[in-house]
Amino acid sequence: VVPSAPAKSVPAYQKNLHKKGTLTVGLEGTYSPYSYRDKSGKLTGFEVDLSKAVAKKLGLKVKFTQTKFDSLVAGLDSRKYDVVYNNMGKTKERTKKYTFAKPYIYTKTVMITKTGSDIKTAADLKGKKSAQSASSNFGQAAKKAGTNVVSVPGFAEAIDLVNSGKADVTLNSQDSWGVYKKAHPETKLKAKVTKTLDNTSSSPMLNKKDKALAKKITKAQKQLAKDGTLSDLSEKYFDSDLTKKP
Amino acid sequence: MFEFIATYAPQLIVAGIKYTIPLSLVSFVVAVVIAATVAVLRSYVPHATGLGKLGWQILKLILWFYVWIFRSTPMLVQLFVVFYGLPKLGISWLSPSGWIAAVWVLSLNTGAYASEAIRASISSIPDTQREAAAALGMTDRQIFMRIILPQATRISIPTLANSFISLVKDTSLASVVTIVEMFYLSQQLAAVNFEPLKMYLLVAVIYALFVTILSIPQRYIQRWADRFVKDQR
Amino acid sequence: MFEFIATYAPQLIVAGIKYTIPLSLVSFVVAVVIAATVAVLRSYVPHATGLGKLGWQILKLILWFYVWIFRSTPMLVQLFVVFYGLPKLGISWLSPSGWIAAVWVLSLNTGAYASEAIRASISSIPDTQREAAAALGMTDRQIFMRIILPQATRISIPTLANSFISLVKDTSLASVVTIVEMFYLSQQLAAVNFEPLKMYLLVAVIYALFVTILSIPQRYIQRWADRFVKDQR
Amino acid sequence: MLKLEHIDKNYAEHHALKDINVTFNPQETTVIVGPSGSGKSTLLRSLNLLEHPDSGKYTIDDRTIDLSEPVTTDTLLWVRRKTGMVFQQPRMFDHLTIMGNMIEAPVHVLKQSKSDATKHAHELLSAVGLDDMANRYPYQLSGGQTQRVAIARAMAMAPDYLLLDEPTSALDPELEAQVLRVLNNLAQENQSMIIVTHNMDFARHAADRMLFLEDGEIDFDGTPDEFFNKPTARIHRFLNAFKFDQDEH
Amino acid sequence: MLKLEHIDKNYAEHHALKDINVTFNPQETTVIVGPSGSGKSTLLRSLNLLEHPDSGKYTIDDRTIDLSEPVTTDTLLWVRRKTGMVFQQPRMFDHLTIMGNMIEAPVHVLKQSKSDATKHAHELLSAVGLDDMANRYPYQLSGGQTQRVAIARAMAMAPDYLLLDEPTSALDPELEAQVLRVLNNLAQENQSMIIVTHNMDFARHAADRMLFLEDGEIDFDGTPDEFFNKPTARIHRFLNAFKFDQDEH
Ligand SMILES: Nc1ncnc2c1ncn2[C@@H]1O[C@H](COP(=O)(O)OP(=O)(O)OP(=O)(O)O)[C@@H](O)[C@H]1O
Ligand SMILES: Nc1ncnc2c1ncn2[C@@H]1O[C@H](COP(=O)(O)OP(=O)(O)OP(=O)(O)O)[C@@H](O)[C@H]1O
Ligand SMILES: [Mg+2]
Ligand SMILES: [Mg+2]
Repeated sequence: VVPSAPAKSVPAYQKNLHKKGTLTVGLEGTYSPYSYRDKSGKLTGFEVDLSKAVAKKLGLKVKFTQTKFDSLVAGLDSRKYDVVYNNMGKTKERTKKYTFAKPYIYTKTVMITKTGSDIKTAADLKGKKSAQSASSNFGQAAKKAGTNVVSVPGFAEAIDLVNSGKADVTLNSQDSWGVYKKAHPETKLKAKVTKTLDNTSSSPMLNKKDKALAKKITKAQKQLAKDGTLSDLSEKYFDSDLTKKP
Repeated sequence: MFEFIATYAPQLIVAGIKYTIPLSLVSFVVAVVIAATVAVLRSYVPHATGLGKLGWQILKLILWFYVWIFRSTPMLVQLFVVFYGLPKLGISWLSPSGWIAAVWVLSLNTGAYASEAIRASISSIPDTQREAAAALGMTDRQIFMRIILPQATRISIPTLANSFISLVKDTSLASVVTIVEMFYLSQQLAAVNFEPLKMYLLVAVIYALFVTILSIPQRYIQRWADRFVKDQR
Repeated sequence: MFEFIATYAPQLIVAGIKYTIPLSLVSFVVAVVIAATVAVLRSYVPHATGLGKLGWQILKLILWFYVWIFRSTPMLVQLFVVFYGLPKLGISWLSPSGWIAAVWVLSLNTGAYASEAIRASISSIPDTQREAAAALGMTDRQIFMRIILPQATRISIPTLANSFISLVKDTSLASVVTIVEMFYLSQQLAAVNFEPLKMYLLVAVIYALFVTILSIPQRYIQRWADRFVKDQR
Repeated sequence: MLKLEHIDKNYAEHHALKDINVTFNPQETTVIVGPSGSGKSTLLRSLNLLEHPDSGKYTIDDRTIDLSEPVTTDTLLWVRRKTGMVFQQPRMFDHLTIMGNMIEAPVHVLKQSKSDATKHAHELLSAVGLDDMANRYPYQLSGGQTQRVAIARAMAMAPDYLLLDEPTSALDPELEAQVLRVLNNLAQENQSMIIVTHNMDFARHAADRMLFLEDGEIDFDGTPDEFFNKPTARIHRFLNAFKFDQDEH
Repeated sequence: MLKLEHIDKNYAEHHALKDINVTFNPQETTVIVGPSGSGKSTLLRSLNLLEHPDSGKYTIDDRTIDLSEPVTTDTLLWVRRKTGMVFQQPRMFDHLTIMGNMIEAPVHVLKQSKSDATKHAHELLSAVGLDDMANRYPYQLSGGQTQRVAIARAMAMAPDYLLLDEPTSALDPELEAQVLRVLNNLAQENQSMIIVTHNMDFARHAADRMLFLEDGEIDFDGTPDEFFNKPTARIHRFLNAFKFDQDEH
């Protein structure tokens, strides 16, 4: 049970909520295993469960709003949702415009190629064709590494292009690869962890003004880390604990 | 294959019935009303002087601007501005929900295109029809509503059907205003099963189904509208 | 604000000139050719018997199917199928590059819609014109090409302009076949600077600019096409 | 009374009416004749303000309209209510049945009840011999049938002045006589009519007064008796073109 | 020779032609008269195969077409080349100038050179008094001017059989005489013509042979002399409708 606020006066961090008494969470729902739909069409995933747990700690109901990446960003500004749990990496530019709570997951980047590809290290990426989507950090990373970026809507399409030889490589997170590999054990693709690209972390992203709420969320996540919920969720969705800072 | 369809088709169809179809139908009705009004007003050659004339000129300028802005910018941006932009400027009554924002934008956008199609059909009615009605003392309004429009309707049915069909598919943009309609749902599902091609094919079949069913009335309306035209053997 | 524009507008405009404009223009030309051909063939009431009649029936069925399939499914899916799907079935000559796949799909899709618009304009030409030409011994082909189409063209200009404007914006879908055209570029940029609203507004302004410039010929073509019509005061 | 003063009308390529001055009296049937292209239709259309002359004055009853200025909508509607027009080329509303064509304006302009209008329409259609075609669409009529409906439709509006542009050109002699009878009955009820025709038999039987138009100018304005029995040389030639012409052969 | 045997034509609402049997001889001018709605236009349109009769046989020269079967495109084009048509309501190609209207078919059907066709068109337009209007668009012509262009346009094709549906209905007596002269000149060159008219003067001067159509049937088929001077009771009434009618008053 939560040490909830007195019935009458609403605590400061709840004042700006999109919907009273509810934590409205924005996410894409297209990023397995972070947030996605299971076969029955139910919204699920690591970030879904995590935000549910966070809301519970805050004494709030939870509501999910699903929309596209650009909308997630714009929607925070116009307060269509209170927090975005969507694999958002904290960068210098972004912190200027948004508030980030503490990271909840740390992942490694992998280079996915056909078996027998001559891409062994990040240095080999130069001049190669990589399939990436705009809304990911990996697109930027791939560009920095000197690849010719072929744009695709999502990870699935990127895989498709590598498979068909229309692209040489795609960069993505190790865990996304894990999910794919699990679903397609017979795949002829392989992945190589690459150190030279930044390791990435994901944090809840909030409206610039919601510092108080961000702090509360950080605190809630800490509690969840302490009581083991966070690790359990990670094990459930990734088969490994990615919630500890490496 | 069969399992794939059995798993996903029902969810997609439900999303279609919940969002795609009502969004299309509501927006289309609003769009046609807007389009007909705009087309008639823009086709109208007013017979006014002085202040009345100025008023007409301003109205026509506004209508021109409306058609121009909605046709020349991407609908995605229009949705974005109405849903995320206007509230920032304090105008949030226009988009209290994604649903309403979507209806607004879909109607206004489709209305802008359809108004040009209706305008074309109006211009296809020979001027002799207008003159015959004018000679009988009918007001400009009556001439338009009772003589020109009914005949122009016949001509504009195929192009309005175009607008409607486009609209059905444009509803997929509603995902940017937080509506998980059929198409976005298919993308979400594809992200997990890594079968975007199959998924898209499935959703395309469902769209085709919807479009085909919703287009059935067209042939009857067309047949009715052609009643006064000699059979084209 | 000024800095924002100075930073991003040039890149976007370059992308627009490199992809959006050539894609639109090329696809539109192909689409109009397809649309006119399909519209004429579908409007035509053949005067054939026996095998010739059967041939016509099959041709008409194929044309109907073409229009149906391209209108009733989302263009995104069409692009997907041509670019990702067909190669899997071993048909890769259709889409050796994203560019060519995009031109194919944009043309065929726009052509399907435009054919219906042209068909409507053909049906607006009174049958008396056809009869007058037939009585002079003109072949069906001559009647269509020399009498009906020139008059129908006048009527179809506004709706073809609609098609063209839609097409300009539909080129944004080319991003799914790996073309980083203007709109996708703006999304990529927004993914970094986290200013999607501003970014979209900027790209909308550039679209509006393109569309407006590219639509200038329309008014001259329309004036020319109206030469044989009594002035609408 | 319809009075035109100093009426001028220029088309881009043609000076169609040249300083026309003429008064049409009420309760009189004026017949206008003249060569093809002389401006007869343009004159009739100007009376209905379907054509706006470039300059001149137009007086209807006691209201004068200065045509060098734009005409207000009210004036326009008033003029159109006063004058009814039958066009040279019949213009049915293609989307309405014959009955629909007949009652459209009576119901929506004169605000007659639909049943009254329908009743009256049946009478008029009977008068021109077409009552059994009330439910057809215009495309289902022959040339002469269409023309008769056009006449009946204009009469249904009971305008003060009925303007008829070659109302019997598509009619055989029997029907022409029948239509003439209908019109003459109207004339006896003091209906004012202005009729353009090129059928001299018809003109002779219908006219209280004759106008001869040539090249945009009024060349003759007088009684039918004068016109037919004491014609000027020009009019004599016009009337007897057939005879002269065939004689030459 | 054009020969119709047992021709029947039903519209949805009307039996327009009833078992028509008639032969039109070459080098003869046949004039068809009859009441409005009797089927004159339908008959003429059938000769040009613009209307497809439900049954019967149609012989042109030595080729016989069975009308109860579909007609092939070749036959259709051949019939249309043999027969030229002037419609009751003039049908200009609105998008072409008068000259464009004149040379369209000669150039594209007869494959004449453009300059030959233009030269010939100027001659024909002069014959109907319209040479100065060659560059106008149809909407800029008066009713009578349009009708004359339609006649000239049909003549430009020099068909074996010229079918004219009320070719002078919009023309004043002078022009009517002029057109008659032009047509009679053609007749002297052994042009075959079939003319529908309701102008009895015109008929008398043009006809080698008269047909009277009533209610879809041919009631009279004979010489003009018989028709006008020894008419049956019915035809007498038809011809003198005007006189009778006015006498009654
Ligand atoms: N829109 C126009 N542009 C140019 N000239 C025109 C236009 N309309 C009519 N005219 C010309 O004006 C003149 C008068 O036309 P109008 O129709 O009044 O003649 P009309 O006396 O009724 O002849 P008709 O007996 O042949 O019907 C004609 O010479 C015609 O060519
Ligand atoms: N599409 C149609 N549907 C039904 N009836 C028609 C149709 N077309 C013509 N008719 C009828 O067929 C009959 C013959 O028409 P047609 O045009 O041949 O007459 P017409 O002798 O030329 O008359 P007019 O002298 O009035 O031109 C008319 O009674 C007409 O109402
Ligand atoms: Mg006239
Ligand atoms: Mg007729």
